[in-house]
Amino acid sequence: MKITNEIINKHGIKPHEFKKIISLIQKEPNILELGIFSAMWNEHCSYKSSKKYLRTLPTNNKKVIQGPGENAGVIDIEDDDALVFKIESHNHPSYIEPYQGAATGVGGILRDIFTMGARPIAILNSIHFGSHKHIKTKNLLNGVVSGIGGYGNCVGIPTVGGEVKFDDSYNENILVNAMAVGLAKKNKIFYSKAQGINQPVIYVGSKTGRDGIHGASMASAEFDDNTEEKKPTVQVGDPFTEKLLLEACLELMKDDSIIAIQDMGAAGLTSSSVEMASKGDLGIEINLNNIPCREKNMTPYEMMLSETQERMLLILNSGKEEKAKKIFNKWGLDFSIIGKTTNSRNLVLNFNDKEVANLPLSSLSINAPVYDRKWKKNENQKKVNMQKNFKSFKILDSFKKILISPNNSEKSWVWEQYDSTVMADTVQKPGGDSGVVRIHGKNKGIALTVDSSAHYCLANPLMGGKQVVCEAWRNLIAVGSNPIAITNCLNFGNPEKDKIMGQFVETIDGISQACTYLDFPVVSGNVSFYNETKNKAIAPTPTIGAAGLIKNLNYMMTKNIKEIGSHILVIGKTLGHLYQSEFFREVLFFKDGPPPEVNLFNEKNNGYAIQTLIAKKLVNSAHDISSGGILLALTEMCISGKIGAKIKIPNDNISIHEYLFGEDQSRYLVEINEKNIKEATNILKKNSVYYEIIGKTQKDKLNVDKEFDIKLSDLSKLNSFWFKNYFKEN
Amino acid sequence: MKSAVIVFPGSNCDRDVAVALEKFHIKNQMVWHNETELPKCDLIILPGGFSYGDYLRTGCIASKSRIINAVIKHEKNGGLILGICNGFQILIETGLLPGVLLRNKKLRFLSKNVFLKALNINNHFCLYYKQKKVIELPIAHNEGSYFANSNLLQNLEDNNLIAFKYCDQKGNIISDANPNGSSNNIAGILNNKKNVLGMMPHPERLIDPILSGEDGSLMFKSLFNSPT
Amino acid sequence: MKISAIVTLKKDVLDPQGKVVSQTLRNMGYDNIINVRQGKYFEIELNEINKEKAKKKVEEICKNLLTNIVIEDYTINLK
Amino acid sequence: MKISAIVTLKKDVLDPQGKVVSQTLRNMGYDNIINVRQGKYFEIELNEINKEKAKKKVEEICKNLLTNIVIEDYTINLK
Ligand SMILES: Nc1ncnc2c1ncn2[C@@H]1O[C@H](COP(=O)(O)OP(=O)(O)O)[C@@H](O)[C@H]1O
Ligand SMILES: [Mg+2]
Repeated sequence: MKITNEIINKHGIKPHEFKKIISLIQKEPNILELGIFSAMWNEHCSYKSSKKYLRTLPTNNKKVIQGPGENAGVIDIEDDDALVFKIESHNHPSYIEPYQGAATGVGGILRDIFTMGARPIAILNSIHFGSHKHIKTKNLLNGVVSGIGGYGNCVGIPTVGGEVKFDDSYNENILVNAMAVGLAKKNKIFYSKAQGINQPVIYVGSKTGRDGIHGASMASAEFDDNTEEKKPTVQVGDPFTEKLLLEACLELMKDDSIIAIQDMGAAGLTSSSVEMASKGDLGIEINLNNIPCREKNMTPYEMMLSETQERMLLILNSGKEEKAKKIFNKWGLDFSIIGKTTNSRNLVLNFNDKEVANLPLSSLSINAPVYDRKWKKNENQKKVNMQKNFKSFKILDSFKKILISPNNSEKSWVWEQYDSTVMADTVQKPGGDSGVVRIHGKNKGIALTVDSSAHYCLANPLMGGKQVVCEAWRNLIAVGSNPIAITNCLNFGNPEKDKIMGQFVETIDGISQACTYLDFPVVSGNVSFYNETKNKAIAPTPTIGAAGLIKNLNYMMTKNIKEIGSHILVIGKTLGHLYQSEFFREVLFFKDGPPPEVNLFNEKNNGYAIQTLIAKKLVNSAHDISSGGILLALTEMCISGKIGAKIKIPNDNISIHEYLFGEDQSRYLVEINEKNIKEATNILKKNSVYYEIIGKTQKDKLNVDKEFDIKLSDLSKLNSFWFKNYFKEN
Repeated sequence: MKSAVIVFPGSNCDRDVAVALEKFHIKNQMVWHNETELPKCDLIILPGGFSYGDYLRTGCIASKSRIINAVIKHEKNGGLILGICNGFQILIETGLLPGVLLRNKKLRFLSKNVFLKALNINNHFCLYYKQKKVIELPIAHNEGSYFANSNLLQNLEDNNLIAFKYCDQKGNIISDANPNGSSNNIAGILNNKKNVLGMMPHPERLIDPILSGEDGSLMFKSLFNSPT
Repeated sequence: MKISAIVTLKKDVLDPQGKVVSQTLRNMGYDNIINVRQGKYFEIELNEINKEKAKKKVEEICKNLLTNIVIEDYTINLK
Repeated sequence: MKISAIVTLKKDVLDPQGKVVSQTLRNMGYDNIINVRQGKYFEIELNEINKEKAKKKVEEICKNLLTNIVIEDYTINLK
């Protein structure tokens, strides 16, 4: 087959990139080789636009065992335990086939975890959809949620948290980010680096079919009117096989049979074999006749680029083949010795006794292109005077609008479709600030959250980047954990545009600043560019997945109000920032202006104060104040505790709207009972933490001084109305 | 009391139930579905999960496993069998319990805590529920809507073979408290001899006060203390 | 008028359910099973007496709701 | 030889999936939809050239595995 310009173009390779290929390999690539380059050099595998900036993230401290660069990050959680976690996007496939796209997204991230030798113990998801009025939204939402549930539930891993958001900017580019978390022994982590020459290369899992050929390139291409044509590249997930693969791999990992292991994710066999060999600075030789195939007459090109799910590549210590084979066969999985490691530093593929590809591995990995793309600073928005515009709105009416809006509705319609209690270690289910899972057999736990704030990032990517890290940190603090590390999924538009690239650069800067200040390293992550259709990009959406440690679960905190007659305190200063708030969006339909400022000193100081109060058992319940402001946070605490509250605005420096709906950062609401209030406030004062006592808990009703008095059950109904109504389940 | 938990490909509550059995001092062994014989035991547990991915029909393919003949024989000899969630579905497909389990009324998976009432406590599984008016346990299933024709329903009611019904927090058996559309709010049933119990809720997931309760413990305590 | 539609996975698309069913049949002793593929069946009752019109409608329905053409095909039959 | 089998819910068994499909279709503007019932479709490839024998086998398979006779019926078709 002659390699024409059209073919090169179809592989997403630019003319100058093709020239570079020829100079690197000193020959014209054949079609198989071109396909391999296309897979390895696209954005998804090469990170060619993002690499430069990802390097600037803080990725280390003394708890980090493995930072970015492996299948998942690993952190030390004491007593020989290690936590393994990562987040990944499956945006494009989910838009095309919501159920399978989302399901295989979960499957992929689970494999990233168990390849490291960890048993997955929790899943989280962050999903963004277009406006609820957009014709595709209902079907997409339904499909994505049942796909996430369908996969995770079947494998038997609890989903303990997540977020669901709606915004016009995702109308034609939904986001499906899935995070998985696993538990391993500190000294039994498995890596993907090949070692030793002449060691057997093993293929295990499902048979290879023609699924998702060029899926990775699709994930790196902007949608256009011809997307229909690209359609058959979606894969079907088989969670049952995943479960078997999980058990078989963990069984084999009990001894030292495995030298290296890597799942076949994006770009399948190509990226897994290239990455394993390159990391070990070795060569690899594969006989494609030994690949277990599902269809007849599959070509080398198809085998190398297929993205069939539920497959793994292993390098075994030679001599262990029989033992390994027994285990995989017991679980009913394919097992095939497909090649060996060599000292050639080349990828060599043989088929029907002929060499069909031979490429220097360096050309696919270290010599892959890296770009320093042009970028432009974001034009951050200024404040305009809005005072006149909102004062006439009644507080209760406004609040009701917020409560029934899709973004602020209670999300149990979503998370009840996820098994949250399998494994019997879920101590905090979805619905709180973080999900909490117990470390099996011990009295310690891990708090987990995923957060994003695209509105803030769109208005000011630097501030937004900072804010979202802080929000995740706050969610971890609020359940009584000690935040340890994060993973991040950076969802952006087309990086070839300087404006989008600017959003990316500034967001990373913000994330870096916050992570550095909070000693909250980034241990893994994923970048998803080209979330853009017909020139319209999504709002920049960095999703932060974060983990915290609760050393003693008896100190875990929840947000539900515990008793009547205790005090309610706002921790942190309320300045009344309303730009980018839910109040402005849902009530005034006003979307401009800057996001709230983040002061990292206050963030840390307030967070530490909450930790101290919790450690001294002075707090009944705690909740961070995020979108929606004090009133929404308080209502959520009351509804979940089935106990009301009576509050009074403590000062008149700002308007009541600003006080109740302002989205100033670094704040928490805490419930403290009479006998502890003195000690608690002394601690706050001593640590220079600003606080206000705004009222007391009471039976059944929420009462805001002079403004309204309403039954909790009414608020609760409003808050759970939207989803049921949308899906006609009333 | 000795037990055996059968592990099918795709079972995922096998460990959880083994942990519960151990906690309540029941000597347990795990048995792979491909075996043909059971170890000596008084109680067999078919755990929850997704045996064979729940492909085709839930529980159906597991009911064709090699070990099933031994399970049937165990029942014939009067041995105890507990099927939880997917285990209940397997018992139905095996014919050890009557009726069928259909998809949840709202056609979506449901994972949440529910309230239950124990209607028959005179059996090896439920003795300790005597102390509790309303029980709280989690459910997590897609196909838990128990369906039976009116004759069978009548028979179950008349012979006191309904072990659990869904109820509200106060113990009222009302349709609002029925999470999945089960006939007569049925959450679990016994066979005629009352040595087989199938139930959708997961007792093994709530055996510890640090979770959201420990109502599941009572089932394991009942089993531990039942005469063997 | 009653029309049936059968929705199947495209030929090259993995069918996990069919795979398990054929494996199970083999385990049950049906050793001459080569392959099983599973699909969905719909029986649609329409208020429409014109055959051609009814068929057109169902065709439209298949495209708009019952199948995702990314991974599935459909066939239609008058009953 | 390829044989197909269709498994449907018995008439008197409630079919919530079919109900949702017909409701959705009506919401989409297909107002002449009377009813939709959903079932399963199987395409079974057998190593057997005798039609009658193949049909018998599939019949057996339907009874033994593919249908739950409490609530489902099946029909078989040679391809
Ligand atoms: N897609 C989802 N999957 C699981 N849980 C979810 C999902 N969306 C929301 N939740 C849960 O609902 C609760 C509220 O979500 P959110 O308002 O985003 O919380 P926060 O503002 O504290 O980050 C959280 O406990 C969250 O885990
Ligand atoms: Mg929160």
